[in-house]
Amino acid sequence: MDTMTQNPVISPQMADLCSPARIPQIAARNLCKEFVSGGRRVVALQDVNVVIERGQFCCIVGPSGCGKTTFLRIVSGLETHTSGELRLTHFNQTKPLLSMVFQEQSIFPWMTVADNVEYGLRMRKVPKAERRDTVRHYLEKVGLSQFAGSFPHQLSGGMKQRVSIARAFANDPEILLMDEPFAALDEQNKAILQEELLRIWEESRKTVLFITHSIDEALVLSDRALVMTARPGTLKADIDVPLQRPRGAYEIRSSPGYAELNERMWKELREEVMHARLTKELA
Amino acid sequence: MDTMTQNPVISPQMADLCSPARIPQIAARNLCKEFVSGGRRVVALQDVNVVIERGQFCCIVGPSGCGKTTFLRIVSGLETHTSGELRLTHFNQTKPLLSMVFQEQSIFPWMTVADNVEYGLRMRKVPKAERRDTVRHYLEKVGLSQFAGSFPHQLSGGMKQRVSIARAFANDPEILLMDEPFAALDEQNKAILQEELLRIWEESRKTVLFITHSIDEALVLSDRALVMTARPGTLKADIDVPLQRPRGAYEIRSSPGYAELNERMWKELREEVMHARLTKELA
Amino acid sequence: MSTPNVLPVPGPAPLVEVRASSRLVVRKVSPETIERVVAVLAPVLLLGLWEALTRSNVLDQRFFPAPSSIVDTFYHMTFKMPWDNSLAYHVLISLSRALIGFLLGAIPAIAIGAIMGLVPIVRAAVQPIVGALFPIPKVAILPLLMLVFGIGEESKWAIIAIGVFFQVLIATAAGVSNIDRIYLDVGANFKAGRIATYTTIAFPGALPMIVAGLRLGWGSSLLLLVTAEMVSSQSGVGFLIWRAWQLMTVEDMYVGLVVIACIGITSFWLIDALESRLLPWKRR
Amino acid sequence: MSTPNVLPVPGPAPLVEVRASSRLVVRKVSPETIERVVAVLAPVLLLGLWEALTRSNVLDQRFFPAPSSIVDTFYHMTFKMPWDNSLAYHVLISLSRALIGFLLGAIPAIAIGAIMGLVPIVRAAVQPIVGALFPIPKVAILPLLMLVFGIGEESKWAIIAIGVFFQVLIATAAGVSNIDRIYLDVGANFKAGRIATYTTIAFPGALPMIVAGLRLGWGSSLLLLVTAEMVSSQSGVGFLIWRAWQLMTVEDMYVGLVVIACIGITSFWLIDALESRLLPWKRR
Amino acid sequence: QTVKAPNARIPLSPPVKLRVGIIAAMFDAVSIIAAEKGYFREEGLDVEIKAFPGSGEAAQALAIGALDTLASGPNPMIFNSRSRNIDLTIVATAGQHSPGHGSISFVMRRDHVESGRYKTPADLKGMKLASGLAAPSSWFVSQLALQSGVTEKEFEIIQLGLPNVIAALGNKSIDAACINEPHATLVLKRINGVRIMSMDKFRPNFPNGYLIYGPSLTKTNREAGRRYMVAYMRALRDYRQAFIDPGARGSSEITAQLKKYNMEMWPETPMLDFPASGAPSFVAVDELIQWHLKMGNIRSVPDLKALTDDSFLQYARTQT
Ligand SMILES: Nc1ncnc2c1ncn2[C@@H]1O[C@H](COP(=O)(O)OP(=O)(O)OP(=O)(O)O)[C@@H](O)[C@H]1O
Ligand SMILES: Nc1ncnc2c1ncn2[C@@H]1O[C@H](COP(=O)(O)OP(=O)(O)OP(=O)(O)O)[C@@H](O)[C@H]1O
Ligand SMILES: [Mg+2]
Ligand SMILES: [Mg+2]
Repeated sequence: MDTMTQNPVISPQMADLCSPARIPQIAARNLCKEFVSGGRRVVALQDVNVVIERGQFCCIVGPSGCGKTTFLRIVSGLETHTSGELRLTHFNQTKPLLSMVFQEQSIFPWMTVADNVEYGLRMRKVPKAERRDTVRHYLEKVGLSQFAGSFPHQLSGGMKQRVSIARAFANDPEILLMDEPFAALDEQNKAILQEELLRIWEESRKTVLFITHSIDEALVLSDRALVMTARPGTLKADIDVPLQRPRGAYEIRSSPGYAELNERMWKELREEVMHARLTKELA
Repeated sequence: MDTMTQNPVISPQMADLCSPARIPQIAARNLCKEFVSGGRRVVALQDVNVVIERGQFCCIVGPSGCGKTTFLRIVSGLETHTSGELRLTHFNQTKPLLSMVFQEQSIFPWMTVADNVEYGLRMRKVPKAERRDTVRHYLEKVGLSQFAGSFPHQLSGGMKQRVSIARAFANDPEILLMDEPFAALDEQNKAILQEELLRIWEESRKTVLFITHSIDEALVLSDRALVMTARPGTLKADIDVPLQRPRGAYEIRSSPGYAELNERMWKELREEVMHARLTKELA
Repeated sequence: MSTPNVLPVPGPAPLVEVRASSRLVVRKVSPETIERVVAVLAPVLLLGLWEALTRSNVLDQRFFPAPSSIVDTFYHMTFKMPWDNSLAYHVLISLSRALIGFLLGAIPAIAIGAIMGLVPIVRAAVQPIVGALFPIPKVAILPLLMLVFGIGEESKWAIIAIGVFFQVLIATAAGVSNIDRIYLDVGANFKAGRIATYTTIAFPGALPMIVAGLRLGWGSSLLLLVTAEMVSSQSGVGFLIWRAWQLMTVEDMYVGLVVIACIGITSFWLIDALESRLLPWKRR
Repeated sequence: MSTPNVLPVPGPAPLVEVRASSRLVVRKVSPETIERVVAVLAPVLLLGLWEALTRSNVLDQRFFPAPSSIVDTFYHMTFKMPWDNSLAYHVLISLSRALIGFLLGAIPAIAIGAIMGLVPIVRAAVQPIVGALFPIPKVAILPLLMLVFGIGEESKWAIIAIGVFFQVLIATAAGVSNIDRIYLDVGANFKAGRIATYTTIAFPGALPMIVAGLRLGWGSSLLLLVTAEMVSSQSGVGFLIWRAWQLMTVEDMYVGLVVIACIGITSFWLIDALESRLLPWKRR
Repeated sequence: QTVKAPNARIPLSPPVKLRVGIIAAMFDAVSIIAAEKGYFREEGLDVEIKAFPGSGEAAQALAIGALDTLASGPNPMIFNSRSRNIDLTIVATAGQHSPGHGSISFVMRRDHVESGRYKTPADLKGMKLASGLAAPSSWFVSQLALQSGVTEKEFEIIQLGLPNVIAALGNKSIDAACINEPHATLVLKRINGVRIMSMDKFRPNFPNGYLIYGPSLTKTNREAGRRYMVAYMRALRDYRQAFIDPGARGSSEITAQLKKYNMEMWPETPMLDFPASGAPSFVAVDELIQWHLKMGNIRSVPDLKALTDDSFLQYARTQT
């Protein structure tokens, strides 16, 4: 982990963000990420500035390839940014700081479903009995109790994704990073898990960063939606979602303000994708 | 390939389906698939009966883990069914019979994007110049011209999926099998590729089997939507989608009949997922 | 009712493909059974070939005795000798030597190999040293081994262990560095410590390659028995082969070779079985 | 402006983590450069250790001469000898033998290994034969090799090729059978023929493992030089080592060993370079 | 000389542990007999016999002190040892090629003799023949050829390892071989070869081997060295009685004892001679050394005097 707890190079602006009044959970300033590989340079993120408060549910939307995954990987420490500043705050140190639901297939093929879900707890040396209960609970939530002893190659695509979600939930972190977690799920499973996610979030004051391509989903779930521009990705719009809670996927569409928000996000996104396409064709 | 061109064991019903008047592209009768692995038996498909005509655009929806992927894999010959009958017809033998867009990450990591897209053409020994043009065309369609020389590990999740789609399109088969191809794409890219898919379909009279979790998508694209039951999967409903063409994702929602179809599919699906959950919890 | 599969329609005749179900394909025996039979048959055929070659005098009987002609010697060596000179005794001695040497070589190799696979800088440091030491012939370091381990069992184990070590090391390092990065990312994300990363990701993820390394290592440890038992030994199959070679008692030598070959076959079977036990998660 | 990183708030003090950017971490040299330096340093350190051990008389100078003390011999053997007895000549001869033997062993091994990895029945047939033949000591099959290949260069190539063959075979088979099934499915879906499946999927997919096999194979082929050149040869590094060993001219022997080790190190570096060339698609 | 009865001697107490290396060559016979008949035990020596695959390995073991003594042929490594600060000492004979007891033979394939391909050593030109690397046998055959005007460059000496020689002659990979007993006789038997000449005809009384002590016997514990020699000489007498002296006695017992150590003899095997005095022979060794020098196998002429120590032998003569 490339983290430091003491770092002299903190800009005044950054320090400002950390004023006692409101310590943000995640603060990024001029965050840039450039990939250099095989002689090609791809600027994935360009000057991302964002402050995410503790307990916020934040959705990230943006065209394919704009750097959403990259941003999450930098936050999680799996990737280092090339310039700019990034500061995370760990409020409750009895809990792990963050867990990620990866976009790719990421459950260990050599572990059973139950062992996969248990992984984070095992790493934290949670007592065995507690682990077993937690695993059972989350397997039930994602509807895979029957498959606890199965190996990943015996599961369908959506089932694998659900294992990955259960693994992150079971770890009970302060920050949940979720990269298109429900993309491979049918509407019903998706609704069930969205509900579960909201319940967990409300109960335990988690900060959630949630990547999705569905505007509906973003509006159902989040307090705040970040729209990213096409590559090089930066924040284009930071949209407040002040819809009342609790929300349901069906009711929300008819709630006041929904149509407007939906419209606005569509607009922002459409511009971006069209722009992305255009520059590509011209290049 | 476990295919036979001569097989004496054809039931009268099956022969009937093959009457000269209408030779179906795909005909399945009492198709069953049972997985046995590690002592567990999972019945993935139970008595699937379906006849798909040439040129039909057929969507398959169903709860996660119900056997959609398994059905496509059996049709493509990658898996053998355990009982029942399955018959495919290859009408135009100058084209390949079928290509599949896999649900999993399936592009070769050791080939560049362009080489991946070219793969089917290379296997068919299409002349080099033609190959190059086709590849360029489809890369442009999926918006990856800039990344022709990149390797898959340099791409985002959605970009990889687009390579996979381009690879199947470029092969220009008679039957396109698409397993949640657009799940990882943003709305705009999805719309662009849906359009492209429809254009290709209309131009070249392809038969398309398309798995999706989005009822919207099913209604935008298909002539016919097959709703599958929870595991063991079988056909629950076979819904005609007689909406006028050409369709657009935005206009269709307001077209006559849409709301009703949407409602009906929701109902069918909801029952299934609820049923699936229930039996699981009871088991 | 007979139905033509290809029906007349305008245009090029469509080709009807009937996908066979696995139940339709008449299979009296499962593919696993066939594989098992083939696995037993193959060495038998090899033996048959050898018999045929010697019988037909393509191979000179004086130097390459036919398998059938060593049966007598085999019987004699097994049953007509006092226990401490019987074939069974020598086999046991050799097996224990091979096994101890194998373990002494393989265990550190797996540990170091995995670290090499995980940490590029370690790999950069160890790789050239492996390159330098691997091709050093055992015979050249014999004085060193004798100096360090004396001329008893320990130096024999050492000879075998060194040979095994490099094999397993290289295979393990390759296997570990070939693990999909996403799994290591997951480990990092869940704050898996060094040991945990090792035991829960690197080791199981590289296991297919490690097994291949063990296969190579075990083969080498059998191979090295002769080298090891050449030096100051009065027992073991390697000694039998060596002695027979020196005395030109060809039949005795071939008994030794056949025994080594049988051990090789059996242990490869066992490793196969072990592999499918250890890797229940592999799609086959 | 000095800002405390941890600020007073009620409850347990939150811990502020600042993620360092890769530009913030002051790196004068890239990790690749460090690795390269380490790769060169490691063998030098090994040499230093050896020098120290002999200097301090932990190792007996008479049998383990210090590296510095063989420099003379090295110089003498390189420059003071007629060409056909000079070190360079012997090295060239040996390299060509090792290379030819290596290729003769590795090429069929990759081909057969891939088929084994792809087709279970072939694997079932070949595996026990490999198990039987791999542990047969080279010395025991020497008469057979002489019969088939005479006692010229061919039998030397054969000795090396046989050793290399099994190493590469086992590694390749494991690598191929370990390829993610989805890629073979894609191949089947696009009707890739046997050869195409082989060249576009099995081979590139197993390449990391094949390279590991080649590494092992090349190491073995250097290792087997001594065995091969023991037999009827008046040239080559293996012969030099063997002769020096027999004559107990320890310095000569160590010159030979150091040469072999240097070849080993250099070729492992080259294989590393080759690997990163061949595998541009590997995430590192 | 006064001969004391051996049982009148008092064994060393506590017994001294010694390790003797053998390579199962004929020159190891005497040490083996002494061990088998318990002569060492009677001297208070606890001798352990360690088998080695060849002189190289055994000599290395002696040099690093893993062994205390062994028998070895007159090899360059002995001549080289002193200049390398390795303390080896020739203390007694380990056989010599006395007339009628040539233990190295030059053997030719019968088909070459019968077809007339080989008549005199001049016909060696262009032949491939097997011999040990830098062994006296190579010197033997080189000199033989040289006498007929054939130089080393005009034929090829190939080192195969003794057992392979038989196979190589059998499948006609090589034409001739110059090898030690008992392999030479084995070749004659197995492949029906022709013995052209044996070492005793070429250089009578040329040494076949020496008994060599390491520093543990010449420096650390000379008494043990003397005791070893006493037992060695007793065994040597037994050997001579069985194989050399007229009216062979006890040969079957000794043959059986040797067989335990993988030394097989046939009635027609020419038996190696161990001179009754036990004195090492240096006949023609200077010639051999010159050849080695020429071949680059040794770098300087060794001081044979300094290499030899006959005090052990002298002691033994007074005791037996
Ligand atoms: N390892 C890498 N090497 C080079 N370029 C990379 C690498 N990883 C990502 N990129 C590039 O960075 C850009 C952003 O990738 P990222 O995965 O963050 O996109 P994304 O927003 O998650 O897209 P998607 O919605 O398709 O998953 C892409 O253009 C991609 O090509
Ligand atoms: N190789 C296998 N071994 C055992 N069971 C399997 C295997 N492949 C699939 N299954 C089981 O078959 C059922 C159907 O799987 P399938 O992949 O067809 O589902 P799906 O409809 O595609 O689901 P999703 O929408 O989640 O992708 C699942 O319950 C799964 O557990
Ligand atoms: Mg992404
Ligand atoms: Mg699926």
